[in-house]
Amino acid sequence: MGFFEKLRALFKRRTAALAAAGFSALASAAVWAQQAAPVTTAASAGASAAAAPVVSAGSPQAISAGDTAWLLASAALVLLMTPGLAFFYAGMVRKKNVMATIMQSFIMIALISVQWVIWGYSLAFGPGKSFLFGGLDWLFLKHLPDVSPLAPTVPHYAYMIFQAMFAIITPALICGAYAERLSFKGFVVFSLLWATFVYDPIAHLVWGGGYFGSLGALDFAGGTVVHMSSGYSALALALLLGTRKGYGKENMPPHNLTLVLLGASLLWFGWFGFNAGSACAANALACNAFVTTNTATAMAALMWCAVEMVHRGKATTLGAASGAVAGLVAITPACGFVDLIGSLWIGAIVSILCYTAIQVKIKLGYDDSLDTFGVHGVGGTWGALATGIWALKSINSGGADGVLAGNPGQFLIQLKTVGFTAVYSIALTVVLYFIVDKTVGMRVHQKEEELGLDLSQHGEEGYHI
Amino acid sequence: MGFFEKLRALFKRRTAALAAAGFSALASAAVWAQQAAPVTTAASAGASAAAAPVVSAGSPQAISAGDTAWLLASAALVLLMTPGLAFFYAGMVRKKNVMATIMQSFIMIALISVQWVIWGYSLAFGPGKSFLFGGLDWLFLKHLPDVSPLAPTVPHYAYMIFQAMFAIITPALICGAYAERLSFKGFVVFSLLWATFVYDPIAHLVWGGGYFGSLGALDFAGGTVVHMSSGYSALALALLLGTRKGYGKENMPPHNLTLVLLGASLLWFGWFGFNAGSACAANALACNAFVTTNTATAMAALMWCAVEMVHRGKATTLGAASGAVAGLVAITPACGFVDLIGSLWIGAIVSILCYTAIQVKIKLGYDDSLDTFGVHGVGGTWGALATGIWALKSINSGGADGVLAGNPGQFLIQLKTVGFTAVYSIALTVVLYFIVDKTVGMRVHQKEEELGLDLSQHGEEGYHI
Amino acid sequence: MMKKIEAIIRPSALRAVLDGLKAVGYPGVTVAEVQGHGKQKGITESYRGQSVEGLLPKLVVTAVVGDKQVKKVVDIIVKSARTGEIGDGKIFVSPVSDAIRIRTGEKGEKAV
Amino acid sequence: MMKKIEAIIRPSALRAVLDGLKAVGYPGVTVAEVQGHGKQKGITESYRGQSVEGLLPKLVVTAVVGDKQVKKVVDIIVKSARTGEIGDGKIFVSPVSDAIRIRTGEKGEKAV
Repeated sequence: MGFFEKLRALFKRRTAALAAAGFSALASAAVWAQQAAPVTTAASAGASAAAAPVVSAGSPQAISAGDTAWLLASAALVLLMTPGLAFFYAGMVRKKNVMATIMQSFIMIALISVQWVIWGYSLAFGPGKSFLFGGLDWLFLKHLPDVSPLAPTVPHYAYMIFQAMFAIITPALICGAYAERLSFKGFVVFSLLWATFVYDPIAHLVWGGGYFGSLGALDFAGGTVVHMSSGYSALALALLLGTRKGYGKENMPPHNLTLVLLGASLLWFGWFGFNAGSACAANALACNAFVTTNTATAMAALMWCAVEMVHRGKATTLGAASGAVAGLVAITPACGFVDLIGSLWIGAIVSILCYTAIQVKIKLGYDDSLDTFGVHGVGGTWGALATGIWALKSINSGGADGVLAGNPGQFLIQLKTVGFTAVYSIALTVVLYFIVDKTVGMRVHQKEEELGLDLSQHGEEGYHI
Repeated sequence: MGFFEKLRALFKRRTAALAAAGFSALASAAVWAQQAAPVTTAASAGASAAAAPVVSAGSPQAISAGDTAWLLASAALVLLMTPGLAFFYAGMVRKKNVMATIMQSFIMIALISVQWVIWGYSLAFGPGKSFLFGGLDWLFLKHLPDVSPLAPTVPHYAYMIFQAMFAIITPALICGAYAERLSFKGFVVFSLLWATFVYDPIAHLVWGGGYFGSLGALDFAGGTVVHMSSGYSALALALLLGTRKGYGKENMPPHNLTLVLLGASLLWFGWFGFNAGSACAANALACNAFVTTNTATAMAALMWCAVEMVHRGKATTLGAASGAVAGLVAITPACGFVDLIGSLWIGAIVSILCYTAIQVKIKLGYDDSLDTFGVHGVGGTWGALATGIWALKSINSGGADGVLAGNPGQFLIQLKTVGFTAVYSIALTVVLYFIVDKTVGMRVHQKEEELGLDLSQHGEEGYHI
Repeated sequence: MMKKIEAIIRPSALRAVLDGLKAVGYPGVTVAEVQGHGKQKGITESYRGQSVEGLLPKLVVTAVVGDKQVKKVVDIIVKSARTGEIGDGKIFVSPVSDAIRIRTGEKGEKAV
Repeated sequence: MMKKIEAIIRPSALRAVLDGLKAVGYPGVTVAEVQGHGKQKGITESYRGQSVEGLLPKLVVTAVVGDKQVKKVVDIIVKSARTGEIGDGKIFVSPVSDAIRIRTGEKGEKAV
């Protein structure tokens, strides 16, 4: 606790400095961006490159019913991940906060669905050329071309709504860090600002034609954009908010592990849309992503159980579920760039890293309540770096070779993206935290926290006699 | 309660008159139908028109693997909506009725799946030319052409089983009105009769080549066929059955809100198949339906929360879930005819209407236990009318323009369909209620109701020590 | 002196009992879910054909009150929870030797 | 006079206890789920490596009977619930000053 309290105090004092650092990082990145301009669109990666290795001006491809079918099915699958997350998280909190925790995910679907069609998609994927944003040309989805160059064989709406589902789940992931203590109003305002000023820019930078895409950073389905952005923001929020009342003194076991396992199962199911759907086509690359996703996830669940057996003597269901989620996180950026062997390694190692990170958290005493940083931050970082290790151009011609295929340069590009995403996410989260805290307020009063968020924030209870 | 008791008494006395009125409405409709005969097949709308604007005799289209993949995936998605409904409803009842409520949806999948392949599909979509039914030519799916003209790019079985899922969920929706007090036997017999004499005819009239389709009524995915038919039947049943024992005197809070949110999430997920699948093809229209569905749902969930904030001071998770379902209902007939802006308005307004309807119900004292009429009846009516307001031929060339695009006539067509559907559904429900009540019996005995349907109807309990 | 009143009631009677108790000075109450049977038997349930002897869901409403209030509280509960059918439940009254309010440390009847 | 018998038992002993009680005139019983530990400690659980001191699931079976039946009922419960291992539970007997059957208003031993 001592360490953590000091860190927290430091954090609060150093806000301005940190934010400044974040912005200066931005500024210098902007300079690189201009230097890097010549390579733009040459090897842009991720969902885009994956989907459209052969896209070049002048030869429009026909809409494919098969690709459209798969992308719509994938969008539906990804939508279901957010309720999956709701149950995964809600089972881990205490009974008095079960509905508030579900609500933080469920209402995010509503909130960001509307944000995305009004301004989010335009900011992230619009045709503007500013460093952080795609501009406002596509507000209310006006002036949308029939197809996106990032997914040339499907109607633009299919790609737009598929991306909407990513924008929804990312801020919902952060809920794990502030579970059981955030006011509903603060949550809504913070999430809306975060989606706009953290998610949308990072999506623009990596996928939407921005700097890191141009640099050749590989992120097939969102290791940096989704998991690192939410994971590092979660760390910052956990430090800023402080621990839950009674943390370390009261028992806070998961109130309903069946909900946790239900949620983990829906996540695994929906993640096939997330990863294999990111090929934006029903092709061999989608199949590769599907298989690497399933394999890494399975390997990570096994490995988490093995680590528990060594460390505590017993494997747990919460561990199996946590390992599965960690595996899903880690394979996300890599699934369309690595082969089967790579996915086995990525899955096996991520559980060791995440399990260790969580033990360190317990020692340090900060309260990332449901381990968003421990799983998504750490797992996302590992996945992004691992992509730079195991990537193979033979798997994805729109991608690049990694370290093991003799291209250490890719690792440096991944490292740069990882570093920027972490710094930017933390810096902006600190700024947004203070803005929201000073206006509508972030944390509930002690009495409300004691009573539980279900009653204090929503006036309802999860379970009734 | 006074008002309601009077209404109920009136209802019971006036049965014969009402049924007669219903049938005379039918008879006069039959006359219109003949007058309208020349326009038949010119502008038939809904799923059919949407899917096949260019269908005309003589030019068979090839089967599309992409369209087939999407329609099969959609059929699976729609199947999952009925278990979704089971959990949505079951979480709202008292613990002693949780399994009986799940059963009312779950066994419906079994019951109507069999009804549909034996006679339901033939009655609704068969080639016969009678006013109410498509005839018996396709009993046991014999003599089915290779493709349906309503979905010319997929095997007929894909269209047939997709439609089966609609036939399943519609009678299950009514369960919300008679929750916690219907005998299992009465439920089974009533549902089978209702599917045959209410659902199948209305599906025939609107989609299966019947009168309202010919008239140009727009119902993309079932605002009248699914939600109004079930919603108005629910109202009639709630009035006929009377209130649950203890209604208004005992507390009857939802016994498990996590189940409600699970159900709402599965409904949102599955509804993409329901609405975007109704394009019967993986094309731009399906993408439009997908996006308008998601947007209206999101907007409605936000708006329900906003209304609650104004009215009660706090937003609730039950409200968010209810708003989402109301939004899904309202956008259902419109999703393939309106644009993004239309979907935002439809979603925003439906929550205000449904929330108000439920407050009125509480004042009047009738017991539509889980608000099937308040959500599906009111929301379905709004959606059907709103389609006549915001429809755009530019979105769907097989559709029509609505009021805002300068075609007020469409609104009148919608109004006619709405009126007929409401009157027909109520009249037939009254008739079927008396038939079933006098034979196998509808409502359980007071002691069975007190004990709970799980023990009295099924001899089991949902939760055990 | 004080008595503990434990009323085993039908779940459906809860609202009426609580409303009734408001009228007699709103004593502190706790409500617990239990399963049970009275002199009448339980109910036989069946899971995949296997019989299980079930118990019926009941609530126990507990209140501790001063001796002078016992009759009034018991009467209210009886009146509120009675349907006249078998299964209405029972009320047990038992002596309580002391009561302490945790917040203040007050003891005895002042604490209830 | 009457006594309340509260038996804290293993969940696995419930059926045997209920069956045993049938043999002594089938008194009304209520069963409640609780968690607890006796003189022995609870059990340590682990969630993502974090230890939580857990309690063991137990049931409380409560019956109120006439004084003369107390010994018989207690003996039956002991016999039915005993495994001989630590954690078999305990039985507490306490005085009940009155009992009321809600349906009829009958009082005292007639009501139990």
